[in-house]
Amino acid sequence: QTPDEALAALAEQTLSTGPGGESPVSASEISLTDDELAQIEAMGATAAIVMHYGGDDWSQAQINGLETQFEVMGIEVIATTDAGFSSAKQVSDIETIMAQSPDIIVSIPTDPVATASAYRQAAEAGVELVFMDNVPAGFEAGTDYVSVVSADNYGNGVASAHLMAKALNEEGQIGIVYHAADFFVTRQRYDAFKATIEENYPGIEIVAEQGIGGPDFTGDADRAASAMMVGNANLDGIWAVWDVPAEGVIAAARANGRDDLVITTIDLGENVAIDMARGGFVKGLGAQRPFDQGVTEAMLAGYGLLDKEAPAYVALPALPVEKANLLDAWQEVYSSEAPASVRDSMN
Amino acid sequence: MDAISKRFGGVHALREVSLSVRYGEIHALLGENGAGKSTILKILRGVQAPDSGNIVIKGETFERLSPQVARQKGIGMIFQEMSLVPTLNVAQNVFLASEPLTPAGLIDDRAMERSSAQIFDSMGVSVDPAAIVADLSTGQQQLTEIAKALSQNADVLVLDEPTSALTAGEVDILFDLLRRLKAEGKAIIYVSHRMDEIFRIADHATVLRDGRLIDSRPIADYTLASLIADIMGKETRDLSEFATNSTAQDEVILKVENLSSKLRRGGDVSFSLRRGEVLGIAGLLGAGRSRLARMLFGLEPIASGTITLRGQTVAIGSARHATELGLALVPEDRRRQGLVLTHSIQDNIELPILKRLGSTPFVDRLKSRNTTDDLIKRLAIKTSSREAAANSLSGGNQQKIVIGKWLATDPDILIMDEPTAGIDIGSKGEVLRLVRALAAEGKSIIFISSELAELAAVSDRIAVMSDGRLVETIDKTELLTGDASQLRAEQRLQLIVQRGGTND
Amino acid sequence: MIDTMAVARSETLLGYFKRTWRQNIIYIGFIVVFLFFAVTLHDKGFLTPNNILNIARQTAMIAVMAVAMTLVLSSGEIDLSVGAVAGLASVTTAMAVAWGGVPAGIAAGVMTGVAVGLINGFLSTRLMIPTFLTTLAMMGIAKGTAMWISDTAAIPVLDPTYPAIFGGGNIGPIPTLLVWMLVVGVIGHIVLRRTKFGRQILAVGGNVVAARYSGINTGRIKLWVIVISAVTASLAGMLYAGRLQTGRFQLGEGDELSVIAAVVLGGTSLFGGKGTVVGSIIGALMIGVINNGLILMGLEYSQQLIARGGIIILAVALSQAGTRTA
Amino acid sequence: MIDTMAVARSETLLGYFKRTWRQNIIYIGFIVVFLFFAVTLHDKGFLTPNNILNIARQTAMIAVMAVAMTLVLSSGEIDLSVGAVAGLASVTTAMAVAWGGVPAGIAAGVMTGVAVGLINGFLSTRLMIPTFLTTLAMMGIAKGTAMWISDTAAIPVLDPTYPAIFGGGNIGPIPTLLVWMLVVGVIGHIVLRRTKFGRQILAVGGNVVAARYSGINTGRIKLWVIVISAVTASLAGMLYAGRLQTGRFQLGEGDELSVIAAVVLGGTSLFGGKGTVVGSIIGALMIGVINNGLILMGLEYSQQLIARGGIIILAVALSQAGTRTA
Ligand SMILES: Nc1ncnc2c1ncn2[C@@H]1O[C@H](COP(=O)(O)OP(=O)(O)OP(=O)(O)O)[C@@H](O)[C@H]1O
Ligand SMILES: Nc1ncnc2c1ncn2[C@@H]1O[C@H](COP(=O)(O)OP(=O)(O)OP(=O)(O)O)[C@@H](O)[C@H]1O
Ligand SMILES: [Mg+2]
Ligand SMILES: [Mg+2]
Repeated sequence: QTPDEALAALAEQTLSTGPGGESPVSASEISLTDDELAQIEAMGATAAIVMHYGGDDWSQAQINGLETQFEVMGIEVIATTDAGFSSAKQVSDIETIMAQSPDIIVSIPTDPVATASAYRQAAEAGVELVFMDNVPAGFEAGTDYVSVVSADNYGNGVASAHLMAKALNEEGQIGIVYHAADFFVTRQRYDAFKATIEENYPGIEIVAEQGIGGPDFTGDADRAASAMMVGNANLDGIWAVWDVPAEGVIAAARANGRDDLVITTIDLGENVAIDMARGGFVKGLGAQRPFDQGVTEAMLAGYGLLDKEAPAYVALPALPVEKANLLDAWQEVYSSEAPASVRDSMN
Repeated sequence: MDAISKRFGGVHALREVSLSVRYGEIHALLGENGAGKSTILKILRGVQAPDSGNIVIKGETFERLSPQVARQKGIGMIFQEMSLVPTLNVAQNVFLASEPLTPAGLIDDRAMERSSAQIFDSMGVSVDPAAIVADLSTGQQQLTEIAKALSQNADVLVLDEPTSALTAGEVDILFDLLRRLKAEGKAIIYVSHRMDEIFRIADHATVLRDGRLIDSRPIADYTLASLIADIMGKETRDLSEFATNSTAQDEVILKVENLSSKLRRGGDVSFSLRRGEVLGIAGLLGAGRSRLARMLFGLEPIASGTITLRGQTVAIGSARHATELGLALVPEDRRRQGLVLTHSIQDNIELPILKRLGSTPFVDRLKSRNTTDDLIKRLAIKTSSREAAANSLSGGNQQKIVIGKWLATDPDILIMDEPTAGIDIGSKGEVLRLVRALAAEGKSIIFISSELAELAAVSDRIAVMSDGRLVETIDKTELLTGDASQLRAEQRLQLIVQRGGTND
Repeated sequence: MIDTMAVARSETLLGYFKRTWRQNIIYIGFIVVFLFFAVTLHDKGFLTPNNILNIARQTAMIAVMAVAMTLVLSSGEIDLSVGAVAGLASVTTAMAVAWGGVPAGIAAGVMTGVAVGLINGFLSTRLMIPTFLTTLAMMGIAKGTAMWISDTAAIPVLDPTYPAIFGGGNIGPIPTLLVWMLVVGVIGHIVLRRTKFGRQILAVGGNVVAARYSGINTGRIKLWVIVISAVTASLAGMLYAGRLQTGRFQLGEGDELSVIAAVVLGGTSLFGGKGTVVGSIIGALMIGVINNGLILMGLEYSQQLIARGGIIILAVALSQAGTRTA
Repeated sequence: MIDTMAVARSETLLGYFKRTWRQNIIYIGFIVVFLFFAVTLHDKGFLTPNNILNIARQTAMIAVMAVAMTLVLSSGEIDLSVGAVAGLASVTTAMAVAWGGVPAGIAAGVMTGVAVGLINGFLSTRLMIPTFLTTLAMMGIAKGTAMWISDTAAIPVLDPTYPAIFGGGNIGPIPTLLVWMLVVGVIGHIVLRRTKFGRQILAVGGNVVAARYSGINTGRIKLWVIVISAVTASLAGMLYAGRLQTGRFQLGEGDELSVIAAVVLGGTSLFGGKGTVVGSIIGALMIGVINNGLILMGLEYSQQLIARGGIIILAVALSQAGTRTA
């Protein structure tokens, strides 16, 4: 199986499975009729968005999707919070929001164990819960929460591995810059990337791995990647766990004069898109579809309000992006045209 | 300065005080502790603003001055509470805010050090211009202050107790300088509690009491007695009354043999102190007197020698240990070593006696309050309340807190390092009387002072130190009697000190 | 004599009011902020008992650490490791609870604090390394250790007794966290105001030379203060573990700044010699109220950040203005 | 007379060695750490010119901010907002470059610094709010503003001239970042050591009352120092924008601690009155060397944190031990 074939196959399926082992339902199967929409609008419901972290394009697109769809459904967003990766802050945020008794909370748990009791409180107060990517420990779909919508992080990890293999002609030495914390989505990507390379590409050797802790993920990745290039003179590629660290890897490659370095990552951020468009270091990435994910979550919240039977686990397939499909992919991910900065860089 | 008033909260520091000083005159400003001397001088220097009144300099009238304007108008000042920057070196302090520049506009540190060395040279003292001020002794800091004021070449030079940490030798040098400046036509305002200095140097005296102007007359109109009467508002006896008999008992409580400091080698101190005895210690600046005090109190490591206390050899490792052994030290630098300036009088006084304020972990505030009130009364500390912060008190009153705080520990051996610095003539008598009373109770006192008159007055014996060594011990009786020459005891003492011992 | 004593008395009273007014400034700021939110958010549940208790719960850990930090700053030192130590203690406690039950958990948490405190204290008072550097280094060491022993994973606390004592439950209608905060606050207040130890802390912070000359063992006082801070940070970590039923290295991350901010806001000097525990707790509550109110207002995160900064400055400026006219 | 002068001189020389030895302590620590890595990592490319330049590049922003922070701490103040201001400046610069090219970008970056500095300075010197609080509040405000105007997105810098000047390119074999670091360092050193302004900063920080008594306008000095710090932070933000060809609110996040750590490590007192720019830069480089070396060693992130803390303590302890025997 060549990388291209593998990527083609990937588009057809979702690799992640739900928290209870549920097989995924495609997001395209989620919809609301006009009648149902009118019903929801009449409820005058309120919603809160409780994020784990708000500082990247992914979160913003997600929030955008949610807000857009909630608007359509006549639901008012009364609060948006950002926990900055801190589970304690997220618990406080949920508690605070409960003072306003929202009807809906859409959230991504920073930590499935630590935040469980706070979500439990909300669930018991009758709030419709919709989760992104991950579910608090001990939660039952249907009874405790409506549904969880996953961006197929595992699938994106796989995609970025195949893209790396493709750019390297299935041969070479690579390094990995991962997130040094037990955080569900980043861990999934890392596991998927590593497993895919190890299983499918014997010609590719992982010679260096380095975790980064933040909060300055760009700087951390920069330092890590620089050291990798110094320590491994024959390094051909580096994988970064998301686009913000990837920017640090780009800076390091540039500074070290390694114009031939291949970078793959996950998430279609503007900066990595520009680099890809210019034919720079970033040869490929696995894109999530945060906007669509947000829209889907909002609709599932509507299911909850209507007590409509909802699938326990909904997934959006991974989207492998290369320079060739960059502009289309952008449209698909953000449902808007790629910005001029990206288009103009396509030379 | 015309009808100046100033209040601090409920305290009237100055009430309509006027002061006029002519060029070519040395004008003494006198008054008891807290009379308002420093306050009016700070107003003149522009660092405090008067509540009302005017300041007239060379015919120009100001409602208030800023430090910058005052400086432009030629007013230079030595502050009572040292106004040096401890982290900078001596030369940098001397030329602070008037640094010489190189042609490139950068500070010329070398030139500064050279000029400072010249100034110290002309003063005839040795202070290292490159030394960090925090590492200097109190006396050297005072010399630095003087050099700083001189370097400004001011038309009006204000000196607020410039000699409180200086010995007779430096005072003589300073007076020579002041006379020269006077001859050059400068105006000098001079504050001191040492009466002999006033009569030696001043042309005119102005006396304040309780923030009010009492009198202003040429010095020739005063006698010592009338001047003291003006200052204190009552008759006070001078120091001669202390020609009392020794109360020393036979028992030796403290014996020191061949003591030398680790921080400055080459010292050698031996003496013994008896119960009920007052041992005075004299010496030139830097003779090692304060060092000795610190060694005895466990604050400076000992290189060699033994300390025998009540017949037992002890190694005093810390001030805490020393306190437990029944020692107390009134340190020479009240602001750095004596007080937590931002804390109240009561808080400062209770610090060394916390152990005695109840046997529980809690402070017995009532007991502490009573102790404080007692001491405020006993030492006539002028303050609005025991809750007042130490730094809101006048310099002399701060010094009294330091004395009080150590009296409260009721020690067997009280070491006093320049205890009367900045204390007015009346209170000084009180302190000396207190020392004698303690001695009569059977306490022993080591009394370090640069003012030989009081040293001669209060001590039973006087040890003279030079260069870290105790070179000679003189009995007071020997000093007062014997010799047919008419030299007063004090002058004889000075000769001995100056020579570094050898009372031939 | 009687006359001057009478004057002294009456001035004392006046002086007393002035001093307390100045010290109480943060309370005024707190009340203003609270009233502001009470009025603007009265229809958004700000004043519901539940929300008020939430604020207390959310603030408890910061407040507890702020009490010890008041002692630390009063003594002229600083402790940057509190947040990381809380995280480490949450991990050690959670692991020990899993291994040997609640008593083991408590022991592990407290021991963590003692160990960290002794190391910090030894380095600062014996080797004379400034506490800023020792505790900064300790911040990394504690976080690294917590990540290492937990493999960066969350350690669940399954024993239900533990959260009942530490941070999860209620005592009657009152959250345990609030009880912890009050107990620690009262003890801290008494220690600083009433005990000999407290007096010595303030003296050491006000003028370390004078304190030494007064026979105070300044090194020992500082050592104790540093140990107390670490143990209190561990307690905060144990409360985190109880509240979230989890031990994790990230718990408490970045708290050091919030804690110091609460203390400074409360009127304690960064330069030592002056401290008020009650002010620190009010400072912590004020930050908690602001965070809570801004979320309830429905502001975006970026706007919350801006508004929080603005409100803090306004509250302090207002109070300062008060001082100057007084 | 000649005799005493000779004594004074000879003491000066001895004193000089003692003083410089004490001040130069960080250099010894730095050399020890460097040698340690050079030996243990000689086969991992630690000493390759490329790696050395990498360290310099990675340290440049911290070092630049550390120069200004040296002035701030020397004056007895603190600036916690530098990291957030760098982030804000990276955003404003990037936006302005996109709008009006490089000159507009430079203007926007510098203006950001001036504006922030004036606000910080006004609040601290006029309203007498402690800089700890003003700059902490400003940290939130700057970060919030950066998030707000950029909509939390990264703003790409597409104009190639910009990165060539700020942080991207090389001048000959030397990275521009290194040049910036050296230029700022030399200016900072001269300002602090050789200008009247620098002397006044030290005086204000050493004893503010004495400085005022000497006729120094202490408020103005502090205002200037605070403005310089903000402008330098903005410069660091502009360098970030050049190096990463992006403006983003997160750039510089958390840098305040690294910057202050570098400065304190370099020997500047947190309590004012004493400061050394060269030490601060060495301090920054030392942190950079440690970070780099530990990664090259192949340690895990958690182990790196522990080792970094340990090495910093060791380096300082070693140096302190030196002082005491000296
Ligand atoms: N900053 C201040 N706050 C409150 N009270 C003050 C302050 N400065 C001075 N005072 C008070 O003003 C009065 C006059 O003080 P001042 O320092 O002028 O006395 P002084 O004559 O110089 O005394 P001394 O001989 O002891 O130096 C004192 O009662 C003192 O307590
Ligand atoms: N606790 C201490 N430990 C070490 N050095 C000290 C200590 N206290 C003061 N010094 C320094 O020791 C030096 C000697 O000063 P000091 O005035 O005590 O000298 P001295 O020789 O005793 O002078 P004098 O006889 O005039 O009192 C000064 O530079 C002072 O700063
Ligand atoms: Mg005075
Ligand atoms: Mg002395």
